[in-house]
Amino acid sequence: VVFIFVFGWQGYMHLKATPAHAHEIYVEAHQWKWGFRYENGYEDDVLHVPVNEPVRLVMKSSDVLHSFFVPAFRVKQDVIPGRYTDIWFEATEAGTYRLYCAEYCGTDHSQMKTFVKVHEAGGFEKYLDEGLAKMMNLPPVELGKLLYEKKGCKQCHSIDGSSGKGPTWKGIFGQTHTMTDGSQVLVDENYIRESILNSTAKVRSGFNPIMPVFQGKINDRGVQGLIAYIKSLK
Amino acid sequence: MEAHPETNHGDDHGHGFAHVASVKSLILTWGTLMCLTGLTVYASTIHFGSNSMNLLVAMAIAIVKGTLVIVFFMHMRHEKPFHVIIIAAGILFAVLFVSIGLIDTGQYQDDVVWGSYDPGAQPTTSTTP
Amino acid sequence: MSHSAHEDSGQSPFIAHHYDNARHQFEAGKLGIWLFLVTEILFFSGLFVAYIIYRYHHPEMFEYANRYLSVKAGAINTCVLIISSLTAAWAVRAAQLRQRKTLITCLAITVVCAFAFLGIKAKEYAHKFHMGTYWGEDFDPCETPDLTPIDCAERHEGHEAAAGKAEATAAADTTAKPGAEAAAGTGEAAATAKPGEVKLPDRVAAGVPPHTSYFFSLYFGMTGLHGIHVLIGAGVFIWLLIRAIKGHFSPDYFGPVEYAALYWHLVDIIWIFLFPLLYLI
Amino acid sequence: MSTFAPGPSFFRASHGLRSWLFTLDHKRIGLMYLCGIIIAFLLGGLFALGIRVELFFPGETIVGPDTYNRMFTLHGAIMVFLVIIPGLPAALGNFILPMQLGAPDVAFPRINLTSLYLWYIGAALLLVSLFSGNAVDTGWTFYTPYSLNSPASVIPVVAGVFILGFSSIFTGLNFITTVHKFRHPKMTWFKMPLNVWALYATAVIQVLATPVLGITLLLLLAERIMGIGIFDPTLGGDPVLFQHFFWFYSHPAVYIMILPAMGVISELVTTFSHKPIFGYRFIAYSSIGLALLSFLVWGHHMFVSGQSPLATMIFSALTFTVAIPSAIKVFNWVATLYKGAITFQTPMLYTLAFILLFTIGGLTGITLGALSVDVHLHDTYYVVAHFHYVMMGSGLIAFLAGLHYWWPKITGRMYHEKTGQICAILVFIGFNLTFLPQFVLGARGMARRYWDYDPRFETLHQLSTTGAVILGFSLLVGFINLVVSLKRGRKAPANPWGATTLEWEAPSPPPLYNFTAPPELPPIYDYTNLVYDPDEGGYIRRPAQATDTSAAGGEGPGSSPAGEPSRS
Ligand code: HEA
Ligand code: HEA
Ligand code: HEC
Ligand code: CUA
Ligand SMILES: [Cu+2]
Repeated sequence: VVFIFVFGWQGYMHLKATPAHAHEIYVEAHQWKWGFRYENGYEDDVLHVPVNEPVRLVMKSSDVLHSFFVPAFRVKQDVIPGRYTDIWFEATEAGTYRLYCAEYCGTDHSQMKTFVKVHEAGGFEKYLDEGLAKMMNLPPVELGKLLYEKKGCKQCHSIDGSSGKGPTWKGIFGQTHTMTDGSQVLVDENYIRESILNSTAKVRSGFNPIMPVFQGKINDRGVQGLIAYIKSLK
Repeated sequence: MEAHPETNHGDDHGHGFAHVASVKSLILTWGTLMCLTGLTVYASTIHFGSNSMNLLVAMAIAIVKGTLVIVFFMHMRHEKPFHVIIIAAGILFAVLFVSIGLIDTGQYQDDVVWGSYDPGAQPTTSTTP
Repeated sequence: MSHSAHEDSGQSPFIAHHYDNARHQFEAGKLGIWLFLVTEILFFSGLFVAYIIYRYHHPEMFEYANRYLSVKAGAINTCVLIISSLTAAWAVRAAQLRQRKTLITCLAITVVCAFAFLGIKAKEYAHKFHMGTYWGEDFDPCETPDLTPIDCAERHEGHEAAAGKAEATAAADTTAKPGAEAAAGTGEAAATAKPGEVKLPDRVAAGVPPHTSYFFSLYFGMTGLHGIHVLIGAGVFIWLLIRAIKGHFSPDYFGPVEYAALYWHLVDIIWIFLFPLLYLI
Repeated sequence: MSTFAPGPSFFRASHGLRSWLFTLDHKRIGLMYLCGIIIAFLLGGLFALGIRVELFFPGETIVGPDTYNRMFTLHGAIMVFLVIIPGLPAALGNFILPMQLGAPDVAFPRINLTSLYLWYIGAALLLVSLFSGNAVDTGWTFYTPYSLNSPASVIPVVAGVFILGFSSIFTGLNFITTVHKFRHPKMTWFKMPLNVWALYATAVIQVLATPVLGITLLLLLAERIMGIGIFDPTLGGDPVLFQHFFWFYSHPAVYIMILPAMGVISELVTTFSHKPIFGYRFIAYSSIGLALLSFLVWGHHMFVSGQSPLATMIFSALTFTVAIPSAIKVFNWVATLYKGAITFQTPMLYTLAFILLFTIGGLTGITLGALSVDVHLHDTYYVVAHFHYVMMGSGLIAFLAGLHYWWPKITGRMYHEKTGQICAILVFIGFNLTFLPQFVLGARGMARRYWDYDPRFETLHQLSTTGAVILGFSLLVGFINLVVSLKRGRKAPANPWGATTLEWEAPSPPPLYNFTAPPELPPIYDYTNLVYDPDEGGYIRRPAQATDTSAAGGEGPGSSPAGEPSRS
């Protein structure tokens, strides 16, 4: 028994002792999506890491508990709102691995999964630089479309006119909507901006105030992109 | 007077099967408790060097008061040892609960973004959309 | 249960059939009540754990926030409880010695004290609510402990209602937001105050530490749970009082008085700890 | 041989609905628990089948993710709070404990009845959300902040569990007092049946741990209703603190489930080996040891929760210490079996299944206690398999063993032995088929509480579902067998198995108040004087020694006589 303990403990200490020169990746978990931001500022919903180099993940949740779990690497760490937790690992073989959420977090807990892409030597940096460049140079409508997919808007908002957890985006620009407090609001640039950054300020009647606050998570260019994208959905 | 071990504490004409507390001991206990209440209020107005010192003083007084109540009002002094063990066990487990909780939260407290936590806050500001 | 007497033994009629004798019943009950007290200790321990942990990590906030509470009210309540504890203990003695008058007096005083305690507590609560020192999210004080008025939602509400604005409620809603943000310590709190309003310093400017609401969560949690125990105790003592008047208790049968008194002492002890922890330091 | 209370059995002692609703008789109360618990178990099992069927194929098989989440939450909550925690102590324990002590009733019959009603109220609250169309979906652990954000009706469920907690506390309190104050005058601590020791240890945990569950849930309620912010991170609270609170209760709670099971098994092992128990004192002490150690290991559920490394390490080390008392028990049981004259009746088959399954469950628990292993296995099906091995495979199987063992005593009827045996074997097979594949699944990275899964896991899931169907079927037949025996079964003798504890000295079913005066105390776990009597269909005591004062009416020595017994 003592042996098992010591063995388990050593393995654990190894897990906790992060090497000094690890790449840092910032992880944000929310219902039910993973988001990763890299050192150069590029963001993606798939985790990209270099092979044979230690990677340190700094993780935070924006709503409930989640847990970062990659069975192939034998790593798991809960992600907690209001606090940073971290974990490190070093992938030893290039390839694509599955990444799950292991802490129950609501309806789509079982769908909260993505991949870890382990790049061959050199591929990682290249991918990041290219990704960033691409993102910076996208025209607004394209950028909006990208964010729609990557930031999780897609989970609640449709672009085909059907209502999900949130109202559809199709054709809303220019309409007038009734809010839960009875007031009428014209959907214009300002309203959309407010809805994105501080969604609960005005809640459309017939819907619950469940939309996350995106203040600080989407910058100005992003918001403009989204507005342009919503406008484009006729 | 019956010769039960619990009752041979000799005030009053004990009858039955439990210790009968004397009026004197009750009043004395009560008086002490009242004085200690005054003392702790007074103590909180003076500063003993540091706030934790004040905390310590107040807790020391509270513990003394609690003990007095247990020993005299609840006549723990004449209780069966087993009952004493039960209460001690209860307190022990409560302390255990506190201390391990404290050890743990103390360790990770640095990572906590304490307070009405703002979901927008990020370690570095977003540069990309 | 069995009210037909055990004539043969001349025992009190309240000895349940499955006990050998009065002593057996008393001791079983005593063991039971001690065990129950243990569960009570552990029950409260949860709150103490929360208190200790938050206090340990954020002492300054606690030191500040306790000044909101009235030491006088707390001290009076402490005395009230200690008096009632004395009478409870005395009641046990009286029951053991078949002093019926004393027993009834003691029980009556205990009940009165219990309600006095609750009355004072209710007044304190009412004051807190009035001041806006609620728990958690709703914490929104209108004054600092030194009575400096500060900006709070309630003022807005009053102000706007006076101005006859239509969206009074909506406005109150939005003004509550900056309050919440102040709690976040972002600093840019109630600067959104409506024009034409008397500018009061907001909470942060007035020096209320962030998350003072926490203290009040604990305050209401701990005193609330304690209050419920006092209320239950009061009920039990009323029941005892009625039975004492009916003359049910005797040196052979005073268990219920003893058990209730033990419970009551425990409630008292818990308050003895709560008082300094919340009011004094 | 002994002195029974005169008069008819406790079933017939009085009549009418009121005589049951307001009864203070521990046997009737135990029986009412038993009914409720078995119904709850079937309901929980039905949800389990729902879970398994849904997992037959990846993606949606019969229900969507929301319904799935509700099913496993209710399954977990029902099984834990309604079935396994009260199952052995409150239902069987209530019936058996006073009789094993030679007592007329528990110490506080009215509190006992209160516990029963609390159980029913708690159960009603727990289940009411089923009909509101908005059943809970938080998992049985109610982790914050999800339990605060979830749109489901968390409040009644948490309130229900809170009330169930009190039911459990009162039962514990009652049992401790009963053991202290109502033992047979000649029964010293080390002459108590091992089942009593186990129930006593359980009661200690119930009294010390359950209040913490109470306060935890109360705070959760306050949090949800009023937003006091202790556990809510958006208000500055600490969600990990909730986990500490929860597991401070819930780890000890798993020993509330297993200790009485171990007690039952200790009785059965010796009875069916017809051989004295090996290492009586070790088993007795290890029960108490487990009870105390159980308070020191709760953090092993939180290794990856963001708990500090220091606490993690301490908890891991302590977790291994609980293996020691468990190991002592297993070794002693096996030693008792060794060279015993074992008869393979239904209860014994369940007992053997228990020993095997508990060993597997316990050993996998140990692997989970090893830090680096748990990091990988935490919240996977490996854990699911572990706890089903110890809860279903050990706790519930022991409940079934006990139920079959005491059934003749409770009802006065023998069930069909062959059917019982076949069911026991099928349960064992079905169980292993259900949960063995889950160890593999977990090790391969199948996370728990997943409605959907990768196609590569499909075969193993299908095996597991098949097993569950076999298991469910054999359990159902097993219960039907018992129910049928009520009408069709042969009359049970006083001592059908040749057991030595006091309850078998009373007729089956026992009369109200069990014994008038304390019965004679047979030497415990001494089988030399028990012989099978074909006329009786059971065992009787051979009057071997001269000291064995003959039949009825022997006044219990020592204590004063009780009041008139049968008057109600
Ligand atoms: C009846 C209930 C029960 C019992 C008895 C146990 C018994 C044990 N459990 Fe289990 N456990 C649960 C119910 C139970 N557990 C539940 C419900 C969960 C999950 C909760 C949830 O998250 O939903 C859980 C989860 C759980 C975890 C957390 C896993 C995770 O979520 O990551 C761990 C980790 O340490 C653990 C460990 C143990 C250990 C060490 C024992 C020990 O007591 C076992 C001791 C027994 C033996 C060791 C076997 C007998 C001994 C021998 C044959 C001798 C030889 C062996 C040695 C010398 C080692 N359990
Ligand atoms: C005592 C505890 C106990 C018991 C006995 C069981 C019994 C079973 N459990 Fe349970 N289980 C838990 C406690 C228990 N479980 C807990 C605590 C969880 C965690 C929940 C959470 O994550 O929050 C869990 C989770 C859990 C999961 C994981 C869900 C997930 O993580 O996604 C699975 C999946 O296979 C499962 C399956 C089963 C099966 C097949 C049985 C079988 O053994 C059941 C067999 C019984 C029957 C099949 C009933 C027989 C009766 C009929 C068929 C007839 C019905 C008729 C009428 C009602 C008239 N359980
Ligand atoms: C968890 C679900 C959810 C997610 C994720 C989500 N929303 Fe919403 N959204 C809603 C709901 C519900 C409403 C309606 C209630 C309200 O106004 O707050 C809404 C309203 C809106 C509106 C106003 C629409 C109208 O017709 O009034 C806009 C614009 C909007 N969301 C943009 C976004 C953007 C951009 C994102 C992603 C970056 C996003 N939402 C992500 C749920 C969501
Ligand atoms: Cu996120 Cu589960
Ligand atoms: Cu555990």
